[in-house]
Amino acid sequence: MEIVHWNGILESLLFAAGDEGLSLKQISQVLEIDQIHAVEIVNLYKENCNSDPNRGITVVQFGETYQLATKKENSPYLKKLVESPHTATLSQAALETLAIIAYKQPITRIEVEEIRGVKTDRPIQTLVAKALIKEVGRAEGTGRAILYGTTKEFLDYFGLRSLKELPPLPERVEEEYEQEEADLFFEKFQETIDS
Amino acid sequence: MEIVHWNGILESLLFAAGDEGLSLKQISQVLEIDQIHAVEIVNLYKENCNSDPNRGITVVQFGETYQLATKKENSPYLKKLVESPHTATLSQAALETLAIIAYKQPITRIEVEEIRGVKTDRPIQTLVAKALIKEVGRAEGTGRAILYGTTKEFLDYFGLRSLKELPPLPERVEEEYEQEEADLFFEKFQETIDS
Amino acid sequence: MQYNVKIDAFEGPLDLLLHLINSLEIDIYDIPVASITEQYLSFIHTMKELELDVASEYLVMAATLLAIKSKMLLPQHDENLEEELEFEMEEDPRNELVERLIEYRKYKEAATDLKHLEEERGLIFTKPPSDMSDYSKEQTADKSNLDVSLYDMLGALQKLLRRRKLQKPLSTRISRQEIPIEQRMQEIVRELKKAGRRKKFFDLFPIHEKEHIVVTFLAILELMKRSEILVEQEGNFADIYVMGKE
Repeated sequence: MEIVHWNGILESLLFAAGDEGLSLKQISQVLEIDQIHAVEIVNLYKENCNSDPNRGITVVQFGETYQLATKKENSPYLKKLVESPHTATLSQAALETLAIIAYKQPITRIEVEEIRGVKTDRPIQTLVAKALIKEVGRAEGTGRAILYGTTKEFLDYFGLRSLKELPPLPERVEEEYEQEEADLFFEKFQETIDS
Repeated sequence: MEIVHWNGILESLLFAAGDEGLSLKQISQVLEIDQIHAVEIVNLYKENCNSDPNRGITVVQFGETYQLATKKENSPYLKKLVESPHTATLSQAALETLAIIAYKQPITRIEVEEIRGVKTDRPIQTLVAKALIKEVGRAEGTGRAILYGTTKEFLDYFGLRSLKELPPLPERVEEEYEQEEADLFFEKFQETIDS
Repeated sequence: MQYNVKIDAFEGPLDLLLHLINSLEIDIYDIPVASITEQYLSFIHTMKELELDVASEYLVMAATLLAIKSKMLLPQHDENLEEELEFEMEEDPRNELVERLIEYRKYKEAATDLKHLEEERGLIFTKPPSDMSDYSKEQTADKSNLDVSLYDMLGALQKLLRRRKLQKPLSTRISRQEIPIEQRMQEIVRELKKAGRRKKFFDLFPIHEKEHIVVTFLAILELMKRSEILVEQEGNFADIYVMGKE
């Protein structure tokens, strides 16, 4: 019975970890079992996924980490999804990228990727193609990476007169956040004085 | 046999779409079936997931899109693994403002302020920045004040399929209140007896 | 009565009134205006004594309460036999306030419901969309069918901000949480040596994490106290420089 239970938990964990995947060590730590046992559970889960045509995902292993991925045989459908007319509107990846560039311009692709935590070549290509962003300069230093910024079309498209009309970011309006920081500061400060 | 097949494909599609989710229309387009059939497949897949303790994920519907998500009961394990962002919760002021807008939309800021009895610029700014509310039009008459309503993100944020799923407003407050008072009375009474 | 509650514990005068009504176990439909006004005023007074900036809304409500209170006193001058009739005919001066309180309370409760939904939703985890760029061909430069609004963009940003980070392995996480000030002080001294003893103040904060910023700042204060560093600023608003001692 217990193995059944673990299988489900393993699936939750791998799912939430997404493309980052999980190491055997992480799995064994969270499940509080030894690594040998963890390997068994992962393998059992993998077998279940592979043998069941009802399942569209399975476990793949890259180096030290395990992660979930769609089964290869379903890739024609994924292709269809990507090409379906609906996706002519901007994908979430593109929207996220656009938001980051709008608020943090000028910014390099690498910096956008640091914020998003994933590769961003494709969304940037899309946004340039749709004329929502453009190259606005080059970063200093080696490499001289391209700096991106928004275009006039971007303003037109979203009905903004200037970038100043962008709604403020949550951090800017959230007073509590600052309060929290102040509290933390005083707490630490008190500790220092007391010690 | 075909249903089994579709189940797996649906899983692949939902997995790849992630928190962007898929609409019924997209699912039916990619699978080349009508929407009624698509609903059946989604529901079957959901049932399979929910009834199988071997599974750690299931389908949820936020707004008009379906997406995969981990099962609630596994949250203790997930919390060991992934960190929730500290910006997570809304302040009381923001929640009150949002409640008024959710139930009375479209509504102007002034009308919200009349109900709350306090200035509400900041909570509204916060909610717009968090994409939980948006401008849905302008009030007639002089000033043409902005009318606010809730967004798709609002449904996702609170895990709702539609606005109809909002808990009913406590209309018959009197009865409830009296009940509460009666409870309180008995509580006090009990305390007196017990002591 | 002693109140040890702060003004920011309340969402405004209506919230404060509801609090008083609840804690005094008063029937909301039959508010003893005189005593509630007294309570309310003494509360406002306490806040003033604490030199808290009492929002004007609270003062407006105080005036409203006083007005209702004086209206309530008026019918008492009437003849006894007419009293009952008077009461039926004249509207209770408290009505408008009671209606506002009940309306507000409705949404205050709805806010609590939303809070629960928010918590429930926090129990389930989703994943970001997979990278499907391998499946798609070049995007066409077509703007005509672009159908997104500013709010879609903000929504996407919110999802990004909400996206949960995978935690470092549990064992190293614990050690990561506490940065000893002593250690940060040594690091700063070393950094200053490396930089030729002079560095911009803001450059001493390489990691933009609350914890790290606070500890760094405290470390700088401590180093100043021990005269191990000097801090200099040429004029108002000019850059602050931190220098190490020889």
